[in-house]
Amino acid sequence: MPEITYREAIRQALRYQLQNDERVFLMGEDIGAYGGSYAVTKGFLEEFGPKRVKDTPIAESVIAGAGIGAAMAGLKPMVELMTINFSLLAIDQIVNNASKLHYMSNGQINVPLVIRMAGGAGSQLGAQHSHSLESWYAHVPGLKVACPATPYDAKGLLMTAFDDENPVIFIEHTALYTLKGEVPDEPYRVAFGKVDVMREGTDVTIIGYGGSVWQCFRAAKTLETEGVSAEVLNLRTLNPLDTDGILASVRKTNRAIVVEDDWEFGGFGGEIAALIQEHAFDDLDAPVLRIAGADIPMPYNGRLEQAALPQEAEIVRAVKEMV
Amino acid sequence: MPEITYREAIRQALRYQLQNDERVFLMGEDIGAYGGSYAVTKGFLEEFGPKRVKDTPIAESVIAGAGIGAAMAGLKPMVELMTINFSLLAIDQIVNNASKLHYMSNGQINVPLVIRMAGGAGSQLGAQHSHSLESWYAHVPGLKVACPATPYDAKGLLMTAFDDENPVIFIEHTALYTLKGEVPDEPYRVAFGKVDVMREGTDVTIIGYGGSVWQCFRAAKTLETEGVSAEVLNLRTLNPLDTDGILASVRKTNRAIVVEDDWEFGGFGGEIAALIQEHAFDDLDAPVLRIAGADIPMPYNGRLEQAALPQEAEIVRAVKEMV
Amino acid sequence: MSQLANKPGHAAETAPDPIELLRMMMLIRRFEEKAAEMYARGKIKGFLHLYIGQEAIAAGAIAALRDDDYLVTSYREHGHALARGLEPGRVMAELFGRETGVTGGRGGSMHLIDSSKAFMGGYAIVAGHMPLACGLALAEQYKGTDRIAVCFFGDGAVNEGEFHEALNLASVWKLPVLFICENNLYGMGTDVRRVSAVIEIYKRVPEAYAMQATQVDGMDVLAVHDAVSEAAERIRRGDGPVFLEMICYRFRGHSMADAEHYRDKDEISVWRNLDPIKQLTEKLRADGGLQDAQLDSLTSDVEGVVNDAARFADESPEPPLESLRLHVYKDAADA
Amino acid sequence: MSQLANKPGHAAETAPDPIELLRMMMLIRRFEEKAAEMYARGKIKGFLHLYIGQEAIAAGAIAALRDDDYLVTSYREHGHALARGLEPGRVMAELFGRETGVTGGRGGSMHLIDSSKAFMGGYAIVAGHMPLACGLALAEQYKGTDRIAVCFFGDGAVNEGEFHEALNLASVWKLPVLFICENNLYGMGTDVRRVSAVIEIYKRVPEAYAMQATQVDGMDVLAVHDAVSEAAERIRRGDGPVFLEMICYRFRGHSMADAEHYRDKDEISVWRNLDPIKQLTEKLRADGGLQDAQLDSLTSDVEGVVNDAARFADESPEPPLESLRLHVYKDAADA
Ligand SMILES: Cc1ncc(C[n+]2csc(CCOP(=O)(O)OP(=O)(O)O)c2C)c(N)n1
Ligand SMILES: Cc1ncc(C[n+]2csc(CCOP(=O)(O)OP(=O)(O)O)c2C)c(N)n1
Ligand SMILES: [Mg+2]
Ligand SMILES: [Mg+2]
Repeated sequence: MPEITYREAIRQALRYQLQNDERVFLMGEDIGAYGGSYAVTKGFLEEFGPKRVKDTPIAESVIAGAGIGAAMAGLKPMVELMTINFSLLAIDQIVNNASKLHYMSNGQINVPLVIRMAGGAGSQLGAQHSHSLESWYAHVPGLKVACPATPYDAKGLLMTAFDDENPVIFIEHTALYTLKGEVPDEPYRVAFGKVDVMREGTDVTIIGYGGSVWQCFRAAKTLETEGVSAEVLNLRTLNPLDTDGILASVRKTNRAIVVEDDWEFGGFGGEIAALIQEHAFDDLDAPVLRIAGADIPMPYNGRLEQAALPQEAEIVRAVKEMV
Repeated sequence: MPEITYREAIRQALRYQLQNDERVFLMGEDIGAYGGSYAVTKGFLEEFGPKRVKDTPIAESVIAGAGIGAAMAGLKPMVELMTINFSLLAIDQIVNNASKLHYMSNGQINVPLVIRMAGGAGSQLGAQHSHSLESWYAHVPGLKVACPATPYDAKGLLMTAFDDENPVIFIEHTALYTLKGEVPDEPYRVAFGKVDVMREGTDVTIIGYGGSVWQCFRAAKTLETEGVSAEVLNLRTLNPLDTDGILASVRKTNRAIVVEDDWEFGGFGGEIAALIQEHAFDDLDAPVLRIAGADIPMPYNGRLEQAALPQEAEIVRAVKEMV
Repeated sequence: MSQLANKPGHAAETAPDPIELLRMMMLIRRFEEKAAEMYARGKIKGFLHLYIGQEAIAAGAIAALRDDDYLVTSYREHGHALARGLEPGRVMAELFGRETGVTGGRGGSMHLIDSSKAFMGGYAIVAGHMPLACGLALAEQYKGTDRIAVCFFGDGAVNEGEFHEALNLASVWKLPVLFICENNLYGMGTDVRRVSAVIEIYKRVPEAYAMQATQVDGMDVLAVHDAVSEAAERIRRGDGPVFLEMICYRFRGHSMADAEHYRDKDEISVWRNLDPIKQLTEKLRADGGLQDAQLDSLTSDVEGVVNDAARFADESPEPPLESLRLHVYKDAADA
Repeated sequence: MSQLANKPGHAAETAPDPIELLRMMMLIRRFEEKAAEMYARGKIKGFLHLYIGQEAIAAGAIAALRDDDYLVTSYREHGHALARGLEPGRVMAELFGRETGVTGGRGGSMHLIDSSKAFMGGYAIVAGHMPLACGLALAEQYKGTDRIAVCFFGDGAVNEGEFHEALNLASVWKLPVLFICENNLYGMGTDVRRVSAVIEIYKRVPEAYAMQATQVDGMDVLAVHDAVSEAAERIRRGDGPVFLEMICYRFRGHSMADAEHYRDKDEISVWRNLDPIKQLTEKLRADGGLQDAQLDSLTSDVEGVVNDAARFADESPEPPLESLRLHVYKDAADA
């Protein structure tokens, strides 16, 4: 299988959709002439023309809202909001319109819309450009939330997002765009709501999503050298969440730790911990732990920023205290 | 002590602040000539004049942002966003500016701002007007979040909010405005980050905030008649959260259940459950349970709406299965 | 693109039938009065925003549009729904929260939706539906049809950021949207003069958005009809969006909860004299185009429709509790 | 109100000293070149948006303001910070993320803040700082001072909803704000002509917001100074907000990451000929107001300041890890 980057994997899915579904078009700030702020759509304007690849004004609310409206009229728009930070300006559209219209209309209308955005921190972009707010979107019924961690997932989940009849929030981690991995040339789907057991283990389940998967993975490798067998789960989607898959793993290992970049307090890790203790209470040999971002606005300084993000070493330490 | 409504209690705190601190002014949609959409500021325009009580255009972002700016310049604005639903249009200002400026400026600037909004459901206002998104605000470092459940708390927490040097999101529950309770005439403070043990008990800890406190309270009374002694905690503030107070209760009762109006999945109840199992794992005789809003956009129909909200009977049933 | 193109809808851009316009205004008026009564009797809950006084706009505008032109509007939308031909019984049943309502009791008064009639919804976030109108219009432009999207909103919406974003995008992309601002002089209790930098709202548009904008007497149903016909034709030709400001007045409070301290009686009575139904009735009588008998029959016809609607609503069942979690997501299988 | 009123700041609304303006533009230019170099060497990380080409605006505008007039601006704000007199060493240290930086390494390039100099910050959400400017102005209007708030933003910000909300509020409340749009013709890679309904941005303002708006040659520092002096005086008198569009050009990419595919070389070279530093230098030389020796000394002076700044930054310590959680909340005790 060819090795390509996470960026290229996303490009492949987008190109496939543009080529094979005339209802699909892309819309967003600087996705055309500029080529996308993370170069994901580079060359697409030239290849597909301005009807299919639309540069917009800087106006997140109307970008999202126009995407919703076009989806209501039977198209399949892909709206890029550049980053999750800017999605805050479109959140009313996403929460009050996109997520609710199918229900409010009693099933008459649906909103087959893919909203892509880059999230996460780690490149010293400072407090206003370093959000990981996946938990907010995952909280909203009517939305689906995908957080690819690998090039394979990026392409496969994005293909699935386009098949979906509902609004899908597709959150790419900025630190992963250059990550390489094996990705089939042909189209394929990665199912929503099924965890990927990235590594099997017996002593502890380490759960991550998006960027944090790799800290989990590296920690598991280190732990192996120290005689601890860690199972690593890559959630792939937060909503739907594969509760069964998580519980199956925890019932085997009897210990779990959730790792995420987002602020710990009130974050998605709390949901996972709550679910595990609720449904696998008697299987747990230790409390479910969380390793997450520090509860602070993100500082610019690189050392401080790293200290604010979950680190492999912390996971290793926490697991060793746990087993 | 005089018995007054929750609405009147809020009015007392606002009037006290307007009378005693010339830096305080109120700003929001229809708070003046109309008297406030929940009549909280009725008569204030006449009493304090248009400098202190400012009717704004319908433009939530600039209302919040202007409040932040005025706070940066040393005033103490109280911004009313009418309801939590409309706060989504101001959320970028709240998250990217209000919550971060103290940190980003390395302590140079602070934002002593009170943002009031009505939240919650139960009056058949439909999907776009029935949010309980306290968990979102509680998740953001730099913000404080108060959710008064009683007239006493409403006045005391609001007084404390005005003393605070940080942005405080003050979420009033629409169903409580007419609730009566004893409230001292004189000014007093209710501390942030201290739970109120509304009812002592030994068998289970029932935790609520805002509107849900009353379901907890009624359930506890019913449970008493069935021989179960339930302790009821009213959180008062979600951020800061009185983790110690919660743990102290759970260490005594060995069982906990969290009740909230908000959607269950990814809600604040998950945070509480996660904290309890993490810090009181060995004290728990059963998993921490959650009774929360159904994970659906809110339907208009009254029976469906009630079915979507946590009910006393559900709490009673869950506790009885638990003890 | 063939699979996408819709067959053209019914062309409505012909001369209006004034009797039909009158009947529609009367229907809306009686419907709203009945709704108020039902609210007082506790049959309708939540927020109820009556359209009384503004009937000429929905009736005149929608009669000038094609049946397949998309409509999106605010929470004050019963009039638009009826004018678009949604069944009065199913609309009233929706206000009652019944299973037979247009959205099965899920949406309520603020969220009437009937996509089979291109009635894409009432929305409760001020100006939040304006971007949707851009998207609906964009879709038709993309598909190459000549359907247009028509967006109704109030004077209060004009100061929201989304108004600005929507008008700018519509102009830059020449989207087939018709923006209709129903300026009833107040947003809740707020006089437009206290919150809008420019009071004649249409004047905020041409220079800022390079968009044609006109003011229309929103109490004159024929004037509304003409202005909308002309605008729709222009938009359908591909000449880009148009903005119409309709000056009007709501005779009732903002919602049933409004104590109306902010308007004085004189102002209200001046406007009541401009009642669109009264104006058209008088005009038609003067012209000889309306006889007493005909008016009586319209009145009783409308009365019958509204009474039937209320009865239908009242006799309809509530949605079953088992339906609570239905339609949160659309399954591929539903498609 | 006495406790609230600030003592009046230094009055700057006098004739500009062209040499001082030249020096400031040269300082900004050299500072930015040095920053680019330091970025290439990995000393500066994250996003870095250079101000090269636009120096006349920060230098001319801020010299025309009082020291205590609030400034809020975007992420492209090094020039404004230097013009306001923030120490170059502490600004460079901030770009390096050092403890001695203006915000102790917490804010970085996009968030320079020095409240002691009324420099209320650089902000990274396009248009997100415009409401803050309204609030700062509102506070001074409330306190009864004659301080004004000045808000710098780009042509890209004009299409955001917050632009609209801020301009409308400022107009309705007659807030003492000066809006300065630095129209460098592009928002990232997007030509203003492709996204703004009206290309001459200032024309979007007077009719829509009842606000005085003028276009200014943003490559001419004296023109900028004059326009801002006049506007500030008007605003200080209480005549309400003013909008100035400064036509300019950034000579470099949007940020260090920009490959600049979207502009052609000819366009860039036309604008480089209008270099504000070159223009003023030539003018002063022609007037006899600037001698070679003086220019040399300015050049070496500025070179020295910038080198010192870089050295200071490089020698400064990183913030201690223990400070990570400091200043998330302000304690009443800190007050
Ligand atoms: C974003 C938002 N802010 C505030 C409200 C509360 N609200 C409901 S209607 C209304 C007034 C709207 O006035 P206008 O647009 O003139 O419409 P009208 O009611 O006069 O038809 C307000 C402030 C809301 N629904 N949405
Ligand atoms: C709300 C928001 N949307 C998008 C971005 C990404 N972004 C950063 S700068 C920029 C272009 C801004 O252009 P302009 O306002 O003209 O300022 P300039 O960079 O030319 O100085 C964009 C789109 C952002 N920072 N904030
Ligand atoms: Mg109105
Ligand atoms: Mg620009």
